[in-house]
Amino acid sequence: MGPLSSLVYFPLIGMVIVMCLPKEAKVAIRWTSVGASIIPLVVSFALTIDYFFGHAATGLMAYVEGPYDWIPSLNVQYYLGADGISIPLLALTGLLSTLSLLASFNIENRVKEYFAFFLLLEAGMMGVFVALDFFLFYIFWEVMLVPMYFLIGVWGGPRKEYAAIKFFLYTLFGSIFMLVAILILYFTSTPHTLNMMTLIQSGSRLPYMLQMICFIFFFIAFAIKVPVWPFHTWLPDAHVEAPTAVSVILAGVLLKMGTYGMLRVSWPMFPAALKDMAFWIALLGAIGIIYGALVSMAQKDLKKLVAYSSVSHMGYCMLALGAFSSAQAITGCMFQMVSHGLITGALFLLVGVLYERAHTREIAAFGGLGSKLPVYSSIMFFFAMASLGLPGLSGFVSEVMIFLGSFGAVNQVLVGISVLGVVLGAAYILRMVQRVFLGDFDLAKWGKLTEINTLELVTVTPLMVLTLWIGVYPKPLVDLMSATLNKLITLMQR
Amino acid sequence: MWYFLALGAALFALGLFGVITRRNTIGILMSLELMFNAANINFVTFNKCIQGGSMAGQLFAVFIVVIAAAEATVGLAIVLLVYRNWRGIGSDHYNVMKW
Amino acid sequence: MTQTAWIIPFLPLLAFTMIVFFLRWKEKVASGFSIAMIVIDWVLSLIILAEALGRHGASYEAKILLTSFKTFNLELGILIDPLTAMMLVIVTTVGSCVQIYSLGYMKDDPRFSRFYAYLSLFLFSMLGLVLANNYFMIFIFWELVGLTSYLLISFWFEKKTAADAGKKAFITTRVGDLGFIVGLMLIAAYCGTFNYQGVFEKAASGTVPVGILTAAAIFIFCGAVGKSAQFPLHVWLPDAMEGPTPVSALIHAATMVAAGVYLVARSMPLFVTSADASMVVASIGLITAFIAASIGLVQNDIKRILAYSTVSQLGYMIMALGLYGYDTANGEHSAGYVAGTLHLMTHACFKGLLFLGAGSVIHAVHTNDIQEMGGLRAKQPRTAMTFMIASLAIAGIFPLSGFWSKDEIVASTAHHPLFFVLTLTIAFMTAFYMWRLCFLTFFGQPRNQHRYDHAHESPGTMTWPLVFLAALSVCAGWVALPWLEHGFSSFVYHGEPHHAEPEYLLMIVSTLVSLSGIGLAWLMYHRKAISADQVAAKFKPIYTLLYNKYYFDELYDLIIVRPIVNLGNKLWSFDANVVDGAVNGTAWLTVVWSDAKQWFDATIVDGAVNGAGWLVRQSAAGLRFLQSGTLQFYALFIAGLVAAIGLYRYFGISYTPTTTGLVTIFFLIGLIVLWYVSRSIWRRSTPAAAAEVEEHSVRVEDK
Amino acid sequence: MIPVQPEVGVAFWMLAFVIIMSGAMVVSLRNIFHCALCLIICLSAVAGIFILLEAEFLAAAQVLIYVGAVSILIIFAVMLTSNLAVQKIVQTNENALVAFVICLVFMGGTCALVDATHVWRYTAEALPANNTLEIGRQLMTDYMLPFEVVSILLIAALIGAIMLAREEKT
Repeated sequence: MGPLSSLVYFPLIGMVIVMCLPKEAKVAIRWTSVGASIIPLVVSFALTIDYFFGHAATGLMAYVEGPYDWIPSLNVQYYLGADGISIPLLALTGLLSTLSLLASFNIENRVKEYFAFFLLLEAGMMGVFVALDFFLFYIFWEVMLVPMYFLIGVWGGPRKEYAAIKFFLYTLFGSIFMLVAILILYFTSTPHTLNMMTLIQSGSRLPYMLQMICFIFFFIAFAIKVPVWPFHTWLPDAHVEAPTAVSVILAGVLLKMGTYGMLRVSWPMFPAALKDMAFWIALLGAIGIIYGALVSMAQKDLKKLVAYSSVSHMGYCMLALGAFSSAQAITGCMFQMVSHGLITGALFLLVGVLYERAHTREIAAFGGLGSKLPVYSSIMFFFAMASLGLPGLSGFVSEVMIFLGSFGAVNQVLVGISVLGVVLGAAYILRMVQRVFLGDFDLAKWGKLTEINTLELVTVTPLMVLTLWIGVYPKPLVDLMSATLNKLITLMQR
Repeated sequence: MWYFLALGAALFALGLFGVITRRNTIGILMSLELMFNAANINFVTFNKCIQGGSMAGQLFAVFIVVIAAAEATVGLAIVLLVYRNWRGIGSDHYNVMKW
Repeated sequence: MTQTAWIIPFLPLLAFTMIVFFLRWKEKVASGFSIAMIVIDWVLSLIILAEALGRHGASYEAKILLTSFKTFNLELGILIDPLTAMMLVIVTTVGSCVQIYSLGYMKDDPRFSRFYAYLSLFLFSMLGLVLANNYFMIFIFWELVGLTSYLLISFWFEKKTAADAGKKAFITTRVGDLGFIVGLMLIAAYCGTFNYQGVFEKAASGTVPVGILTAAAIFIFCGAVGKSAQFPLHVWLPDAMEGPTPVSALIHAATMVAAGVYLVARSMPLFVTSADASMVVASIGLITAFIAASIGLVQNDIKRILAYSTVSQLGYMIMALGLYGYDTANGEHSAGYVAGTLHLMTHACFKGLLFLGAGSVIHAVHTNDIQEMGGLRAKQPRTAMTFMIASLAIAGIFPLSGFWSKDEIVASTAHHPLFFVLTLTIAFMTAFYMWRLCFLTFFGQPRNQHRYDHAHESPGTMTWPLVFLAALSVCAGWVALPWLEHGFSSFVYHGEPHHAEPEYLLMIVSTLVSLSGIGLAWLMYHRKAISADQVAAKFKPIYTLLYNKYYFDELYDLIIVRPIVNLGNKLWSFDANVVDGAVNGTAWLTVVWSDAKQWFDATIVDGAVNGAGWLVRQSAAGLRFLQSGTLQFYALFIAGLVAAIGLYRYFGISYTPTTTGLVTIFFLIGLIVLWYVSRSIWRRSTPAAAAEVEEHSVRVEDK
Repeated sequence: MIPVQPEVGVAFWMLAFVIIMSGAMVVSLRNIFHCALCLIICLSAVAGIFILLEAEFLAAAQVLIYVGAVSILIIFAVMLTSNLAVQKIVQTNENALVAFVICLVFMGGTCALVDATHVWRYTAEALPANNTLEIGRQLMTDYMLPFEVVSILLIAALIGAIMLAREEKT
């Protein structure tokens, strides 16, 4: 079993073990799952380091497993590989999974099922980032839906069923388009193949109309996942209803799969269609940025605010993807994916911490927490600043890269308008900070609030360190990805 | 040889009749033993008369005896269990598998 | 020392880190450490200044690569030229004074250590900003400065006004930064580098279209407008006075707001390529200076007066720089650059002093309202003395520092009549409102006896920095004495060395203007020869307008803040109703559609299926009795079949259609017979079971 | 070729009579205990038939296993379910008539089948005199595997029986 397979299978093994444990053994279940997710975490970080020193200069696919024949009659293969764009996301997935599992220790209801589903989810996420065969890719893509559905639907908030169904159906709706596109590709290729690498090479030879159709189909599937405006409405519902750890995964990893899919699949595969659609994609991105920020400003629920800020932040990614010809913009997009994963993940964790103590997320219900919970407030402030793009933290690096890069590559007015998002971002974040942490403290109401505990500190500290590191010294991450991205950009500009 | 085979057939028919008709489960088991024995008679007869040199017939009979013993053991254990659970071993007591 | 100048920003950063992580609970150690760091910085800055003087204007640059793209490098680096050296000294000087001063001022604050941590973080950002060698880096520190400013303004965050002011400051400056980012994007797109030298060379080379350069310069100036509180983004600065007074002195008088001026001065090579951009800069500066000065005439909050004064003086500097750019672009000679930078330096000294003095007063009387003060000269001699020195300086009285810089500014407007007149008017207003403040605070009778009685001179930690700054306020301008051969002008001058000629006429005019302003204030507020109330009543509309700060806040609230918040709310309901409504509508349609299908299914399709099922069930109703569950019945059945087959074979019936049919019929008949037999057996053997059979049949039909 | 034919003499007819009669009693007697006794008789007689057929080892095994073990087991079972042992109910059920006909047909059919078959490949050789030895030899060589399988089966049956019949711990 190669390292990439191990990323997928260790969580699965963990899941099996968890399922075999008696359901009363909550402690054992929790630590087993954490153990099962630490292995992929370690492996993914080791791979990151190894890739950085061994392969980053070439940017080629590394750790390739296969292609082994799997279903020979359909020419389906077992084919895994990772390059500069999947490696950071694998590491992010590994990290966030472990942290989320740690953050799930307060789950008391149906512990066994919860952790089993969580590990299955992790396996699916890892799988999506390493699959190089469309069949595998699609399977992993769908595999994630099921545990997600249950995680939201069983352990969620008051409207969990609605949110879960909405999430499930919406995403499934997108996947159908993807399936159709995959089938089109399969039947138009000679010999019929589902190998992504081959199809990327041959995709540009398809007739223009077919390219366009496939591109749009893929785009719908991925855009729903990102989510791109106007496909975003499942996101706030799912986020608000999902338990904290699931929100973290949802924001931290699942959203990235949409943009990852675009970068990995549809962008390099259909250059002709991409060229014609670039403006519209950037436009959707710009709308997302402004729209998400404005709507965030109107939110009364902390989690919903963070959720809509995700819409805004993923809008930056889309803007950058619209400016595909600029290496800087695409690098910024990758940065934004990673940093949004870290920052928003942390914000959800922190909101969860507060919710657990106060049992409400109403912004208006709080005030002046800064004096009662100095450590918590400082950490929250840190991530709030990261979220609004403060220099020295990762959000700034990605935003600047995206703006600088896309300015020369798409409509400049569009980029200029998008920059407004920076101010609006500051506005809604500061508004939130002010209402929750500054001002008068209601001693009678919140006198019993307790400070963030050690476990929770442990979960957010790695995110703080990484956010700061990427913000202060982004060069390693750029070096890790740049060769791969340059190859992809060459493909996109065919 | 014919007579021996006929004896086996008769004994088998008796056993079959018993299996079909006995109300008592132990009785059914006993009838089964009869059928086994009928088969054994046939085997041994063939062993004597047909294509000699091999002891296959008798060996099969040995195995059948062993299997019959095993079957009787398990069967009787089941009977006891049934008896304990239903307080009776009439074979039409446990028609739970109908329809 | 110049080679290791990068260490300067890191000393305050070290202080910040140490305080946050280790010294949080040791207030004395924390403040001591922080002060030690900034004083070391101050010494280093002086050394660097000396070295820069020794190099006669040559600059030093060092950089490391941060990250690189195909076309583009992002780098970190330091650039030390005279401007930088001067700024370093200003920042560290005022920084040291403020930190020492805060020992007394913040003495009993529960978050004392945190205050020093923030101050250190601010100084780190500010020094980084000053030392930066490229636009990207300056932008980074620019934002960090904004953050720390936010933190410090909201330092007393329990106060809603303070929290609001912090937010307002951050967001307003961010609006300016928006332009800055666009400017950066233009620079990146057209110059391909962020390095100052690179950009300036590119701009000077003429390969970049002038329109683009104009746009880039104006957009960068937007950043300065935000940070330096220029019109129309000046509204945050007066509100920022909600922060602790040392913060006001450090950030909102001497350093951070000067960053905008610094940025314009730093980018001067860009502005000189575009007369239009420079004119915009100059006009904005003039408008700001005028508006702020006129508002300052009627305010009653001591810190707000100083804040408007700051805005006004910053407008002066910006205007001078803009005029320099304009004149130079038109090939004319101008003193604006020297004027702007010199005023930056002198203003930092006396405005820092004014704020600290105001802080000392506030510390004593616990109010900001000058109408409640009066006669404090007796209680606070040292404070009053230094405050008046600063007031004289800002009014531009010979030979204090303000005189020299203001004189240069007036000189730089010489070619522009409108600017000249308004500048003098502003100088008059400045002198008036500053001395109005002085007279109301320190002279006359106490207007609030209770507060007066409790007033006292501030402790030494607070007054000694005042004295130090007062000395600077007197002397700082002398570096630019026009009779010096190699004075300030030739040191800082952008481009070739320059020697300013003394212009005695201008000096006399500007001094007279200032003196008349002071005189008017004396008449109105000391001698009471002219009643201030009567004047106010006479010019009621103007007074109201000025008193309400031209209604800028209300205007912005009306045309920007509220529409945006409303738009947010509207979009949210749009999101929930229309976008999400579309999604849910689709789901609803699907449900309706599936309901229709369900009806069709249930009545027609399922009807057919059920019909078939009904037939089968009816025919099977009897046959199911064959499944009696009794083992023996099965055995019988099997045996019977075997026997039947045996008979069948025995009689050797051959397969013909007829026989097959016959046999089938026999088979069926046999089955039916069996059925009746078994059924009757059932009935007979177990009456209960028979009842059950009936019941079961009924149940099946019910379904 | 003179095919080997077992001797059908008085012994055979006596044994056959005993077998048929006792077999009939096994399936028809009302007292299950008596049935068990008849079964012993029947099985002993079958052992006699084996001797006639020169299968001495098998006869011995028949006596030991069937008569000695299985029958005793059955009697034990009868005793353990003892309330039935003394009952005098009709031991056959409603199928009896049909079953009788069918069994007759079955027997007749089988006999007819045997009679009508002319393809037996008769042997001319007599069984070896010491055929018990031969059984032993073949059991340990050619039939090793079935032998082992059967042993395992026996053990399994043994354990299974114990498991099944064990008293539930309450």
